[in-house]
Amino acid sequence: MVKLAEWRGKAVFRKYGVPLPQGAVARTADEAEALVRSGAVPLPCVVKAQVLAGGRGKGGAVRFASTATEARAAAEAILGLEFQGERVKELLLEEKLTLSRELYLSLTLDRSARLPLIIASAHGGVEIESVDDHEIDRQHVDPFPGLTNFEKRRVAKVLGLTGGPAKSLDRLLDALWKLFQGEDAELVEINPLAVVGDGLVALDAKVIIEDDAAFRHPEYADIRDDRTPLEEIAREKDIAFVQLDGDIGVIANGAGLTMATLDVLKEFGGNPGVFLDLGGTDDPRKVTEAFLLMARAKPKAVFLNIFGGVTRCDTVAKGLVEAMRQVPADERFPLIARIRGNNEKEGIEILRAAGVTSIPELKQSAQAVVAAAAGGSS
Amino acid sequence: MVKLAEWRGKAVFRKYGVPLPQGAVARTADEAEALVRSGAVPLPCVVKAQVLAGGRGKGGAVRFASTATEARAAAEAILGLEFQGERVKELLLEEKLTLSRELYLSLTLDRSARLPLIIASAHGGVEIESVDDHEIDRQHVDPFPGLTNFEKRRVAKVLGLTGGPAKSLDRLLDALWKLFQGEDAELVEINPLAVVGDGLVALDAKVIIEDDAAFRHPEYADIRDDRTPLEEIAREKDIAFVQLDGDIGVIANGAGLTMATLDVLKEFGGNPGVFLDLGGTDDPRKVTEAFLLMARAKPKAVFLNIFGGVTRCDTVAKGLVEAMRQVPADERFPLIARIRGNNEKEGIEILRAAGVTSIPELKQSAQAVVAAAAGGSS
Amino acid sequence: MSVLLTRETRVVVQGITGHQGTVHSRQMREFGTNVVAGVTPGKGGTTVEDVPVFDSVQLAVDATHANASCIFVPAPFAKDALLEAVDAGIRLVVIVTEHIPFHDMLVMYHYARSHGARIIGPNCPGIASPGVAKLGIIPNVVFRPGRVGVISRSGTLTYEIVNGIKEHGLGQSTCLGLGGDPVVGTSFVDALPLFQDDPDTDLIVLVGEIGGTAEEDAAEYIRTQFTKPVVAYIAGRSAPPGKRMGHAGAIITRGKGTAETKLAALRAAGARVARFPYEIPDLVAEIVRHGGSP
Amino acid sequence: MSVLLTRETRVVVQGITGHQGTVHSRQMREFGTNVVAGVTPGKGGTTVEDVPVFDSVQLAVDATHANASCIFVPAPFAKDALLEAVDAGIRLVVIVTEHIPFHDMLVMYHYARSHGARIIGPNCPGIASPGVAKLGIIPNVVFRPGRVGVISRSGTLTYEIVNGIKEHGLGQSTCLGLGGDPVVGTSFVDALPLFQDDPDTDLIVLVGEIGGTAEEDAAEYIRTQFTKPVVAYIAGRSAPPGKRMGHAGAIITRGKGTAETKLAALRAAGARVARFPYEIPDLVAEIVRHGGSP
Repeated sequence: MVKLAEWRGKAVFRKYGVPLPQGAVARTADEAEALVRSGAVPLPCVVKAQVLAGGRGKGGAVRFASTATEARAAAEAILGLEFQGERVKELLLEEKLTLSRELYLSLTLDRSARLPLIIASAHGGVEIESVDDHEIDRQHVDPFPGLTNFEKRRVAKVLGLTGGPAKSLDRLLDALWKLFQGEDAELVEINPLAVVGDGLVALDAKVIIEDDAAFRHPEYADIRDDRTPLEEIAREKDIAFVQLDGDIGVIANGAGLTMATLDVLKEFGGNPGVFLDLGGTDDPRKVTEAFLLMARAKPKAVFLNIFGGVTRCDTVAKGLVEAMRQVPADERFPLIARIRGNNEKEGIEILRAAGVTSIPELKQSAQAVVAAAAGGSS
Repeated sequence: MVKLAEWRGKAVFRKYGVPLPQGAVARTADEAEALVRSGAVPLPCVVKAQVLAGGRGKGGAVRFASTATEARAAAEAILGLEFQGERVKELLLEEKLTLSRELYLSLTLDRSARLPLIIASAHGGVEIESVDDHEIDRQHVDPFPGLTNFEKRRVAKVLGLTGGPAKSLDRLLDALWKLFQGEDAELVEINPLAVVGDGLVALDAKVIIEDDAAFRHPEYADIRDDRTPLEEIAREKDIAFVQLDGDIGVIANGAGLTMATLDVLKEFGGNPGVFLDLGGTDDPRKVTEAFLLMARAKPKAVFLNIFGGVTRCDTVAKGLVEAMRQVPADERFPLIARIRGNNEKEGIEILRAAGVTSIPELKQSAQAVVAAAAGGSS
Repeated sequence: MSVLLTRETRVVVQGITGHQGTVHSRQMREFGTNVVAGVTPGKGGTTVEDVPVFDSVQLAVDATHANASCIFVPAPFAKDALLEAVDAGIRLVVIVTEHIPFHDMLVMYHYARSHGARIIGPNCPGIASPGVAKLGIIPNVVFRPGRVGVISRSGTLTYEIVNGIKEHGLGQSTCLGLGGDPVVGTSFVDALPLFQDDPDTDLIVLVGEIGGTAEEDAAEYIRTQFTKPVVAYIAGRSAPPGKRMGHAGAIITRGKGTAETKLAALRAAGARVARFPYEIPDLVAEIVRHGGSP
Repeated sequence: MSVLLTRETRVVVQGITGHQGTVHSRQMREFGTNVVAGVTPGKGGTTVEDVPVFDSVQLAVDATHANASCIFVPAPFAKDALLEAVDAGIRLVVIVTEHIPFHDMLVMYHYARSHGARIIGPNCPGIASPGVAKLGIIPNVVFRPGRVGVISRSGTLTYEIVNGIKEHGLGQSTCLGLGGDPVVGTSFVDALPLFQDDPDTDLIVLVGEIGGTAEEDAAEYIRTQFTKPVVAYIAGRSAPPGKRMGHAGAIITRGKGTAETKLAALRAAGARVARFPYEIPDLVAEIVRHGGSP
């Protein structure tokens, strides 16, 4: 998924006609001050860190300014702060509006119902998880015929809107629905959605775009989210790769098998740190690449757990042996393999020839990996 | 329904990106010549009468010109011609393209299936009715999910298109589908659709817009079609009014009852000429207006056949009596009434007081009307 | 028994606060219909002649367990009204509203169909079963309980014909006015099986019009699957080709859907054909005299 | 009998001329599946290992009376392929293709549903009944005819588990791999009734994953309506919250859909819970030893 930073989300909002405060992006304190002096951002204004992590407000990364000098000071205070490992590099400066109410509104997918879902609450401006369930309205939208007027009337009622703000909501909901479909969004969230005078304004914007729709949206291709550098390389090579704190590397095929392997390793005291899902690949070159990527994560031991269905065990084995040749001696690590299924015998033979033993049982092989990571030999 | 003249249809085509010959509209021979001289219409060109009636080509209303002088001559020859009562007031001048094939393509409603229907034939440029049925492909399009790629591939195959023209068709079909829905069209027809070089060009355009969608399309409100002046007045007053050649006027309520009344009058040798359907109106003022409209059509006798359901008989009777007062003495006509149903007795009483007899049986009342039109007294 | 309606049918009237909605809600109740709620957005909490009005169909259904709807809202809002009714779980909707764009009706029809809901109409008189209930606007006075089923594409002509049956001393099981718009929720072919399965209907009167092919389709169904006697009448035998007669259903297009093709198909399917409306009661009475055999 | 497939199922493979399509068509046939046609637009008239290829599903259905489809076409074209299959009258479609945008799947799912068609997948192994037929990509070698039903959201893990059952000397009636995408055509709750009604299935193995609420929904169904014994396994018990594990189905969101909530619900519904994949065959064997009572 591609999570858009607030300013990017608001750029998408603007494209669909969602009403926004006047604002602009700054990357230095100089830029921030200049935006105010030039009038691009009216005063008083708010200066907001552009990070994907939550808790900006409490973390001092949202500040107010009444003068250009104050805006500069706010920018200086915020730039460089770190939130859950994410450093603040961009700021959004926006006019500070006088609002009468803060609402919550989002559009996402309800998997169980296989329908888009509008979530609305009159209690906005706080984490939606903290709002009482009976204060939150959930309403499905059918892709055919799309968002209807009766659904929009219901949202207006839930939010307690009439008159001008209700009319503004009507247009806003149409815009969000078009955005949700047109941008292949997984989530469109406005919190708070503010009542300002006789209309509505989106004070925040949270937009998540679905990865699988990337072929329709080259415009999001260059957006980095919270991936580590190695995860980023994996993504470019189309390898599912997740990096955490543990020391055991896991190469498996299929999300379910990868997770099951994790469960077993944990059970025997292991601490998995890198998960690499080969998926249904059949290409020895890709296996080699995946393995080299794993080497760069410097695991203490690696567990290769493959069940060959579409994937052929001998192909995977070939790729693995090739990779082992390429890994520098000082970066080598203990490797425990378990390969089963399609062309199992051929695969085991290839591994054996390269000095790697395949243990057929999941339990025993997992125990061997944990022992290896703890300092035993491979 | 609003039938658009070719040039108007093509203006709509242009809005949706349907490829067209370069052209422009002229209302005088001077204008026609100027369009060619200015280069707005490239040479050689075709000069076409803008009438809704068919048979333009055979009627000498489509001519070719290789020079501005020829274009002027063609315009002079065509302007003022009459087709089924419709005088040529507008000309469309267009570049004459070199085409390799003529195809037929239309999009309309299949009432039985309750689905839009694409009709396609490789045999274009002639009346589609004259094409063998097995040479015509019919394919439904479901509003959900809308026109699909596999449907477009089928049309391409039917039309025998590959390569550039197939790509052109792909975009063209998307455009027609959007037009069909976006303009509330009853019919979008291109005949011929020409293969010109590596693409397609719509040489003709037939677009019919649905009346009932007028509230969404104020842009078509001023377009007159083939209504008579009285029909036009009726339309403005929202009265269903049809004028033909006969001499008996019929005022009834509901299309079915109006038609049944016609059937009975014909059976007894009558020649109905003006049909006026009050619909479900309950408003004596509207009845009066309808009656005065009828008077202007100068019928030899009028048959008022009302079955009061939603409509109340006494209301209709009141409107009628008021209208009779307003009709000048020399425009009066014999009136035979048959009013049944809701508040029947009160209605009959009102009519009797005004000197009009209500005959309860349809057969007898129809016979009386025919006799009256033939010269008998009312 | 009867077709579609029962004495338990609980009706919500959408657009009840408008003139037509109010008048016909009253007449439906006078006919014995259980009108339990009305809906007009923004008028929730009020009443119309003691019928509670709600802001939405969902609220009306939640409060009154309404299971059928009759729609009177103006054409530009009719699509939304129908979608709202079906979304709220209503599975039988009569749409009286006229002049609904057919592009809207296409969406309405397919949405209803995919949710298992039936639409009667639009632009239709609705359905009435004397002694049971009525959904729509057919005048109460034309009815008398009996065993003749009536299916019609017309409006006023239906009243005329139903009234004729009554004046002949016969009565109706159910009268179903389908409407003559380009896209209708229920066609002859959809309606015939309901009457086939209704033990209270001995024979049916089918009232068609020129235009479209609904009558030809009906004839095919009657020929192959309908076992009860049919009396048929087609209005517009003498109508001029290509002229509008009040609504789009009455256009003759391309030599199809003429009175001749329709009458020939119905005759071939074994229907007795009335040439004029006033012949219908006699044909019906004759069938009844002969014990209802076709 | 078996679930969804019979020996008479006639399969069209959409995307048969691609690498995956060709390989798996061969394996389906080796499994005993009646693969009657392939479809690749523009390649009509050719053959793939003696299977005739057509330009459209309609042409394939007209010529071969295919009544089920297996889709291998790339994600950008999968929506069109599904719509084409359903439009041509196919009522069972397995979609192997991965990475289909869920907005496309919403359209596909609701279109199929409104036309009475069932989708398995997308991004799924498909369905296999040993001795009957196979639609999809589950390796042939893991099967052995028997009376254990398997329903799974996973891919490779399913093969592992089915293989484990075989190596334990037991066999499968039908294995159904649903796929773990955000929008699936058939969920646990949709699949369970099929196994409930299948006389050849004595018990089922349910393989779930963290993320979503499909397992909780399944537990509710099992508790109230499913009468056969259930062995359940949930993968991802130790997965870190909020990290993607290969596909969107494996995201833990907002404290819902955790392994704990799923396992608790399944236990409360009477299912035997395996903590690791290798425990499943033992639990199954134990139930079989005790005569299949839950």
